[in-house]
Amino acid sequence: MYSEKVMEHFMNPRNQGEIENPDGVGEVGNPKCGDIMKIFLKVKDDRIEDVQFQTFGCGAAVASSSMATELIKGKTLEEAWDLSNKAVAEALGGLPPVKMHCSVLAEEGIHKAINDYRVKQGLELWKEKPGASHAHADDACEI
Amino acid sequence: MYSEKVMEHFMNPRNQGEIENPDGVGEVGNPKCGDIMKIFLKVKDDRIEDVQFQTFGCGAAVASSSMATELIKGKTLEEAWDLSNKAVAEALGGLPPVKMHCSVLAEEGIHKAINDYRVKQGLELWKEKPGASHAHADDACEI
Amino acid sequence: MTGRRLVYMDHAATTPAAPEIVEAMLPYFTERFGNPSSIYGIARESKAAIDTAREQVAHAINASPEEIYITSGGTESDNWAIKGVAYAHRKRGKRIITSAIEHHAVLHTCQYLERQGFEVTYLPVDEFGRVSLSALADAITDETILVSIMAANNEIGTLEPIADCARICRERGVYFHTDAVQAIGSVPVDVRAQDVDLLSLSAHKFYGPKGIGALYIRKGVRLDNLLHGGSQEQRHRAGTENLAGIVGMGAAIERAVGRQEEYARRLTSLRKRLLSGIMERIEHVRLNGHPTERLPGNLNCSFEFIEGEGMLLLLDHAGVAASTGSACTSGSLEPSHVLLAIGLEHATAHGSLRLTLGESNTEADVDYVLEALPPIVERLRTMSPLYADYRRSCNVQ
Amino acid sequence: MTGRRLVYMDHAATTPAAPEIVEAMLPYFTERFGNPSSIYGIARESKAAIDTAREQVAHAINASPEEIYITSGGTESDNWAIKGVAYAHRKRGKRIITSAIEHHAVLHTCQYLERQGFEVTYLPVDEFGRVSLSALADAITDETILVSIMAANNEIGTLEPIADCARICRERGVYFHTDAVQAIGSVPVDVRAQDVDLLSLSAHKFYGPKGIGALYIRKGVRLDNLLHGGSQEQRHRAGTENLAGIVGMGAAIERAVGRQEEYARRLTSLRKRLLSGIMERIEHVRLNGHPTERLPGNLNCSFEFIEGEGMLLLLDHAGVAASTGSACTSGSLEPSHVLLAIGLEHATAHGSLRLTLGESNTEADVDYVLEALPPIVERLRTMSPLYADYRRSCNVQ
Ligand SMILES: Cc1ncc(COP(=O)(O)O)c(C=O)c1O
Ligand SMILES: Cc1ncc(COP(=O)(O)O)c(C=O)c1O
Repeated sequence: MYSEKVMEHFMNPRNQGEIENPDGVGEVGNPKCGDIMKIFLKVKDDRIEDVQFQTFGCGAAVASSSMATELIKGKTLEEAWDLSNKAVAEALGGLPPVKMHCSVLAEEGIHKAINDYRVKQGLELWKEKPGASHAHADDACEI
Repeated sequence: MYSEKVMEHFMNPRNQGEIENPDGVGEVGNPKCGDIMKIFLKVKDDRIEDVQFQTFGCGAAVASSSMATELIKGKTLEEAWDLSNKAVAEALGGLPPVKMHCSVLAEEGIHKAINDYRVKQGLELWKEKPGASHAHADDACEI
Repeated sequence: MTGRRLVYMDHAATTPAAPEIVEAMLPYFTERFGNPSSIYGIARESKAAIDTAREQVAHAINASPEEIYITSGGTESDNWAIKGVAYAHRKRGKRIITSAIEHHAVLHTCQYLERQGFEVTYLPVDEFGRVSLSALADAITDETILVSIMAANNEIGTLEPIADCARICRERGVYFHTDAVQAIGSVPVDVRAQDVDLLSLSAHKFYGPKGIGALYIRKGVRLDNLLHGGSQEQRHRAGTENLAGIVGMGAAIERAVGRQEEYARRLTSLRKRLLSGIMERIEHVRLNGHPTERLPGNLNCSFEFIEGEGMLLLLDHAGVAASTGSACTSGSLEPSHVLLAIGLEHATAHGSLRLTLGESNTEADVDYVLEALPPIVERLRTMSPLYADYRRSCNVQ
Repeated sequence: MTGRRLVYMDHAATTPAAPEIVEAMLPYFTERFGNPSSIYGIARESKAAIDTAREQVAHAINASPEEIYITSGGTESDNWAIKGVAYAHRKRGKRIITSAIEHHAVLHTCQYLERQGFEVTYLPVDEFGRVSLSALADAITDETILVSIMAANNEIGTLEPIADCARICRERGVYFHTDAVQAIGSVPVDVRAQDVDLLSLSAHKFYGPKGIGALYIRKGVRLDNLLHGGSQEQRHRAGTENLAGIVGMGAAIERAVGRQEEYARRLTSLRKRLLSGIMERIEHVRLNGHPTERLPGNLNCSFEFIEGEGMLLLLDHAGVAASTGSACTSGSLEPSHVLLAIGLEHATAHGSLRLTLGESNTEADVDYVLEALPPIVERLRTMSPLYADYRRSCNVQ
């Protein structure tokens, strides 16, 4: 079902935890659909100095959080914003079709955390690219 | 499928053959339904001195012919007329439901042969009892 | 899994075929392989073997052999019973009643029939998963042609009052079908005493092979055939018989029903040990299903703040095979309809774990799970934003 | 039969499972028994085993694995293909075309659909059992939604021109289904080259287990599900998978297709020996089916003046397992619809004998049958009033 890489990240998640006084936080997903992801950012000089996550969700959700945080750690906010869900899934050696939404959730969580940071900094919000995928449209658990 | 008795009569049919110059002959059944039975009688003093059969048909048809002829041999014509298909089937240790018509055919063949004898003797025909079963009503192969 | 301990606690999903059952089946693949519809020696032997199996199944549920029709499993039996009655009686009425917690083999069949113009009532269940008899009685109308209520639920183990349901249906002149797939071998089943008209069973749930089952059809019940073709199964279910499977099912049901009481006693005791062990060791756990009126081997709990699939993966890593009502492999993201029907919140439903005990399980297995599970739950809770929120809310107070 | 010679010549009815196939199946009953829908180790192994089997089936008929749907056998595949297309497309049209010589799994399904308001055309066949392409083309109307023509007839062995039928259907935008149950392993089958939309197969006809089969559904073909329930088989055929059976079918089809050419060559030569031996030794025999365009192992002859069941019983006594188109065990008294469709008189049809060769058969078997059969025919003819009539008519002349 899952690739070795997914299992490895699920069994040994990187960056799992909470940041006290984070510079930005993003929480996405909902309990109805069985997955919630929370991303904590520590930002310095426009760069992600630290990132941590908390996830309620399936193996793919945990692995996606782990991989996504790993991929943005140390990157600039611009670079982090550009991380696509496909890149996360690819880095995990692929996800089963029914689990692709987990990688979308990770992308969304990062975006939300970055914009949270920007709001706190009094900066304008960055906009999602048109056509970006959404994990759960309108609270419905479609895939 | 078949009782031992049926198989025994099929493998070693009694009275199978033809009587030259018979006193009565009865042929029943039709090729459409896959069974034809022909009964030959030699009658002396109102008694069945000899009886032979020819049968085109399944194992049950052959066994029924064999058993039926065995049961009427040496009997009076009245006694032979009274042989019911059920008696034939019972004597064979039972027949599968779909094969019961074979015993009916045997009964009918005997009746036809007896009446053929009676016609030849210038006697009136005996009538089937009301409600007697028929192997193949009107050429249709219903069971 | 090689070399590692394997504790299989997913007997509701499927059971292994017992070695003696496989032994009984073996000759029918290669030597005694004759097509029972033929008339030569090895065909007659096949016919006799099927007759024996049919008697074994009939005897196990107190039916007559002519009332047993062999199918390819529980799903086909459920489909046949429901569609068969629906199509045969649609002139009389187009209403069907079932429960909200049936197996998908019943529910999806009913939903298909809805698309064909039938009307289906899905009776709600109480917090323990039991249908209400008065709700059933109220739901029956003159157009109702069939009621289908399962004997035992596959997820939460709750036993339904099928004898009472059957009585109500009998009084109202409505056919009653029960999906007894989970019940056979675990609880007594008696089609005469319980007075059911149609009953589904599936061999792989009682240590027989997969892909073989039966539908009991009470003499006189009229329904359309589902599979048309040859004249097998008294002309009611076509297809060359799955000879080895049938022999296996016959042997397995005789074996299962023969040891049912002992099986139930043993599993009940293991289940209680498992439940109290979990309750002692882990906080924020909810038992799903009825506390006593349940399948002896079924334990279903919800662990708050975490999601089921993660539990399964970590349990698998520890060598424990279990199942969840969370939407992991099902291709949907909605949790189990059964857990929602008994009133669980979505998040709680997602955190359910089903452990179903069977022949292979021992007290040592139970104790092993009781050791393995708490750190798994702990670990997932540590990871969970819901648990962090909960902890924060406690600290605040 | 104990201790006696057994010459099995009823391979069209069913074949024994090959020992190595049973060997391959065995672990999946007891050890590797996991339900493939679950996510733990032994379940993943089951899933992988099914994937492999699906690839084996796909490869054997040149399909993609996602186009293979596993069923409980040829009957279910036929029912699904025909009812599935009928129900899904009835808004577009209610006409179906098939041939007069299909297996009952197709014919009785069509007859059932007729009772549901569909109109079915049963194409006649010529004296060899072949459908006419122009008759097919003429029969298609705008309301035709499906054509079903078998690849090879189970009674008389005639091969149908399915690639040509498929081409006509493709041109007219009508789905084409073929029942290839008898063809697999005996003649080449290629769903791409032959361009069929749906194809039925059944494992027990090619040395696999009974009770398992498949339906090939070309990508894009739309049909209703037949069995509703769980999300197995890409959500198109519910029911816990018959794991061992599936593994057996996969291994068996790979094996069968791998040796198909050699098998066909060997059986063709045996069949010719059998046919010419019969023709030399017995008078008043008619070959049924096509002289060359037929299944390699199928021989079907009518012996004038006698009835088939008697032949079977005496052959059985001699240790030969064979079959007839006479109405012996079928519960009807009408002889085979196939034999009537090729124009046989009823009596001649009743006198048919089908000998179908297979892996176990040798020249010695053929010679044994050639020795056993003439006295049996002679004996039954001596008993037959039809033969007596015939003899008399000859003497008279
Ligand atoms: C209650 C219930 N009904 C029906 C089924 C379907 O049976 P099968 O998988 O044998 O088709 C199952 C199990 O899968 C079940 O638990
Ligand atoms: C041509 C043909 N179609 C369909 C079937 C039905 O297959 P099964 O008996 O596996 O259901 C058979 C054999 O019985 C057959 O020969």
